[in-house]
Amino acid sequence: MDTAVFRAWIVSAAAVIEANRDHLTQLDAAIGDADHGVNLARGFAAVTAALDGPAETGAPATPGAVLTLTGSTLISKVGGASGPLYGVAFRRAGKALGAAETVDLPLLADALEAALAGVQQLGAAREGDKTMVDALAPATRAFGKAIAEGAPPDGALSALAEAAAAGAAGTVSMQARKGRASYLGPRSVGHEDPGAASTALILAALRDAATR
Amino acid sequence: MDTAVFRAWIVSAAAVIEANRDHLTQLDAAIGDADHGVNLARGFAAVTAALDGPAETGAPATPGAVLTLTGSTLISKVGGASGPLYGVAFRRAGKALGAAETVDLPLLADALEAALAGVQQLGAAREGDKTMVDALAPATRAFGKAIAEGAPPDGALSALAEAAAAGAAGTVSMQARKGRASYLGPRSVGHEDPGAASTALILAALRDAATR
Amino acid sequence: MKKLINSADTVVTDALAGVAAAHPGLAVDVENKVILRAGGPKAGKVGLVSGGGSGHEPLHGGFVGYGMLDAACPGEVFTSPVPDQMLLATRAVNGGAGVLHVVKNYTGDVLNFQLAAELADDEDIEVASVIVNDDVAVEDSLYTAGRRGVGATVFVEKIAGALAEEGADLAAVAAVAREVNERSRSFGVALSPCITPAAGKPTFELDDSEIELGIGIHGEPGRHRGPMRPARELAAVALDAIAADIPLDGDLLVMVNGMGGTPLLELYVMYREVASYIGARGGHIARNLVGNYITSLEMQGFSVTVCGLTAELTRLWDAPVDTPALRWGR
Amino acid sequence: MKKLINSADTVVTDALAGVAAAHPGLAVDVENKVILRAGGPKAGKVGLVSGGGSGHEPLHGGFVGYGMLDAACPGEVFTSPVPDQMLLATRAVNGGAGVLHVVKNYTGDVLNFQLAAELADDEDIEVASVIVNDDVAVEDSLYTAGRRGVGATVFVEKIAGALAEEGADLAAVAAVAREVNERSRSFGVALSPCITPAAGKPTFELDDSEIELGIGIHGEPGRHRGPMRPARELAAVALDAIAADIPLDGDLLVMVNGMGGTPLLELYVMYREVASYIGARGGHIARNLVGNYITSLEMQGFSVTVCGLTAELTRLWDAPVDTPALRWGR
Ligand SMILES: Nc1ncnc2c1ncn2[C@@H]1O[C@H](COP(=O)(O)OP(=O)(O)O)[C@@H](O)[C@H]1O
Ligand SMILES: Nc1ncnc2c1ncn2[C@@H]1O[C@H](COP(=O)(O)OP(=O)(O)O)[C@@H](O)[C@H]1O
Ligand SMILES: [Mg+2]
Ligand SMILES: [Mg+2]
Ligand SMILES: [Mg+2]
Ligand SMILES: [Mg+2]
Repeated sequence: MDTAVFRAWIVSAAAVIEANRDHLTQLDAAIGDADHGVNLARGFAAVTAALDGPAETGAPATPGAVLTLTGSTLISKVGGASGPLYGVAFRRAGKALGAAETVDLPLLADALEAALAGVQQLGAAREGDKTMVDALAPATRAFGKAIAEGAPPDGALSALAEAAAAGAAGTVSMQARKGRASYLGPRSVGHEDPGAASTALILAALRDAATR
Repeated sequence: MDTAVFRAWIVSAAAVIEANRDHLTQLDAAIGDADHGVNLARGFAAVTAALDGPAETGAPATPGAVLTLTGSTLISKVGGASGPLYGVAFRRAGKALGAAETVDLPLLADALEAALAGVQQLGAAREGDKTMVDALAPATRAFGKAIAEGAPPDGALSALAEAAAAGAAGTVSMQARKGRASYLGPRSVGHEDPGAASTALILAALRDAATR
Repeated sequence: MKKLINSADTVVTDALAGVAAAHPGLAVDVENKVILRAGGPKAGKVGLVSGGGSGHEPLHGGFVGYGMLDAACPGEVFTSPVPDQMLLATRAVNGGAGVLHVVKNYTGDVLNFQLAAELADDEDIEVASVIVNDDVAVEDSLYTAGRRGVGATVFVEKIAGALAEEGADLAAVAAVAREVNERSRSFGVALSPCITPAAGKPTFELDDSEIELGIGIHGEPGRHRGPMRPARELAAVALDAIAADIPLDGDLLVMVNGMGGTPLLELYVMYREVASYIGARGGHIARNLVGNYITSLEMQGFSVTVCGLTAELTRLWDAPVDTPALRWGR
Repeated sequence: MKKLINSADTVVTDALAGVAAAHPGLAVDVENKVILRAGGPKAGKVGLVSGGGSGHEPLHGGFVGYGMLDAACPGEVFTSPVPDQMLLATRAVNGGAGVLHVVKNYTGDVLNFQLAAELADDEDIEVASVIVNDDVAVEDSLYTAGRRGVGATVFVEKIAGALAEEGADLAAVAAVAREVNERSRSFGVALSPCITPAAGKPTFELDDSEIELGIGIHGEPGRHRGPMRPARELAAVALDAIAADIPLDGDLLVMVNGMGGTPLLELYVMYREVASYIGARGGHIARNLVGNYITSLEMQGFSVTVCGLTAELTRLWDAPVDTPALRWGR
């Protein structure tokens, strides 16, 4: 997967977030403060603009640079809890890719591991706390497992996206222990976590971009 | 008509106002500030209490004293536009009755004239301005006319009450030039004036008390 | 109706008990419904008394204190107080230099203050009255109740209060109060009705695309109903109406007032539009207020009040004031 | 949704332009969304920076000025600001004595301020942070996001700001800020939801007999839904919850805060009930605030915040303050 694939991923992630802006915001209205879709849409709009790069430096030249720029831009534009968390996730993933011109499955797996580690280090959420971790962690595991079993790219990427979607769906029955939803205590049960939902959307966009 | 009749009038006027409290307030909500029924009910409740008189002086002993006490109490308890206006009306009527032990139709007519004069002097409203004057003025005229034509008490009092009711109904088509309703300009047309409505109720109570 | 009250009948006296508990600088006669400065009348100082229906807080009780009012008489919600309250207040604040009644132009307020002034006169207390009538939504006419008194009341009470604090006589204090009123105009817009505790129902119904233009401060509908519009256009509607009556040039005192249920965030958006409208017409906003100063319970909406300043009026506006709702300089 | 705005996207920057126009004592960077005191940093004075989502006005921008904050960073409505804003503010207020970040305990605010502090550290600016977490509706636990920061933020900013104004060092200012937070507890009740401009829909639905108990300041539902009750009972619900956490005896600083859409008349009714509850339990309200200080847009409801005072904290509370929303002593 080359730089073009990673650009395509981020661009279609931005499109998917924009398309689901109100849906994500309504999920957040139920157990949060009704801004998750708005926050991410604002951030990813800035990312797509930034991807064409500042006049001086030009567009990012490597997959790693694409993700690092994505992360930095999200930190600067999103705010809220998800801004720093997604920002750190993309920045850590970008760093993990280093200067590689093309990315193979194992390297992508390392990047996802690094992203997950960054989110958990910053946010201290564990699986079951009803956060984006509940989509990102199982997705990362499933991707690693598929690779270990010798799955082809599209198979591994489908496993990634499906595990993320299943993980997001699984947050419905959880009681939140982290983030705003935790203030609702038992009342947080029965609603899908908005950040887990957006993570599933972003990883589905990765599968589509990489298997196109 | 003796002191007992005038007491009975005021007591039943209080009851009728209380019964129509919400109706009068809703009329006021449409073209005013939704307090006329509440104001008058508060005032007349205080009047009925006051009618038993302060321990020292005892209950008012003459028809004039009943009306003067009614007026003073309304001024002290009602507030708004209708408090001073009804207060002055009853006080002027009471003064007009002087120390008379019993009141005949001509003397009652004088009292009503005095009440009307007091309202117009204080409020400067003329007929057609969409105020209580549009009930009180025609009622006073009809009463005087009936007496001049030699009508018996119940006939004259019915003429009084009917003219008041007709006058109140007539305010529906008027554009207010006085009071809060005047702020609505043309939008005040199509609603009955709350003060005219309460005047009609109070004069109907007079008829009932005097012809019982 | 959901309100933070114990009962509709006791809302005014319960709130007065709260004012008494919260503000040691005030002396509140809860039973007779009079709010006074603690420490009694100041000998030789003109006393300032205002009053009107409750539901407009902080007006008037929130403006009792050094440099502003000496007493406020709150009536029931949206109902003018009674002469007994006004007489009590007038007696209590009379320091021998006479008393100014600041009266908003509503029939009820005017008539009750008039009866109170007659009673005070019987007691040889010198009383002057100023009628505030700044609302341009209502045209002034001899044959009607005339323009309503709204936002300018805040300006009149602050500036006349400052002059009285300096020891000016009753004629001078009344004169400056009238000058401020004459130089001031207001216009109000409602996005929602309000509910009086006693009525328990909204004073009118508005759908999600409609607003009331030219409202007063008693939850009444306005002169017209119209479609909702952006802040910039609403500012222009209000200021066009004001500019038709007074010039918007020179030094101005401008208040963007919330009706009670509108967030401060939106009032600042409105202030921005008001300021750019006035700036574009060569006016200079020398002093301003942005916030809830004269309200209609929980009504959503705003009003704009503009007063043409003179050097003297600016000086009096800047003079120290120390009340629950307006405080600076001490 | 009817709001006094030009568009949902520009509401925060439009309001900031209004703040800039209204308050000459402030220097507002509208583009970067930072509110500063005019006149730059005071050499040798600890700088105080706070920030958070917009929609809570007057918090925080209304508390920037002498004796309180040096800078505020408003985010989008109910969304914490970004590190870039906080870094700009931190640089701008650094007078060489370091900068205190006053952070309400929400994951977003905490994480963004944490990233900003790291960036400031790269620039060798000494930064300390105090996390405000006074909301007793949320139980505190290592494994959760912990208690929310609500009303105590106003107390922390006023008292720490006063000590900083006196020239205390960063450690001392941070210590008093933490002391105030530890001594303070709050509880909030909503009678209605609110509507964020971006969402355009109410954050929850409540019927005419229901209320939300244990709410925060972001329009979120509370811990429980319950039936509407009289003011006296609502005061008891809030204060029972607070009393379970801190003693209500001795000298207290008490705020009865409106959520934005509740009339001042009702807040005084609530204050009366709060004062009598505390009085009956032997507490003494030495200082108080009644009004809208930390809001959720147009939400109707109230919160109560109680802080146990010491002589030193009372002295710092009484120290002169000159901000748009809190002013006394000058
Ligand atoms: N401590 C945390 N660790 C991981 N994810 C978190 C944490 N706190 C919140 N989140 C995620 O952030 C999402 C909310 O994001 P957003 O609504 O944009 O921010 P905010 O809650 O500040 O309004 C939640 O749905 C959750 O998935
Ligand atoms: N100038 C006036 N002359 C005569 N009656 C008046 C005048 N102004 C108002 N009213 C009467 O008072 C009524 C309103 O009374 P009320 O609602 O109790 O007082 P307010 O208008 O102060 O709320 C009106 O319906 C009208 O009949
Ligand atoms: Mg959110
Ligand atoms: Mg009325
Ligand atoms: Mg009234
Ligand atoms: Mg948020």
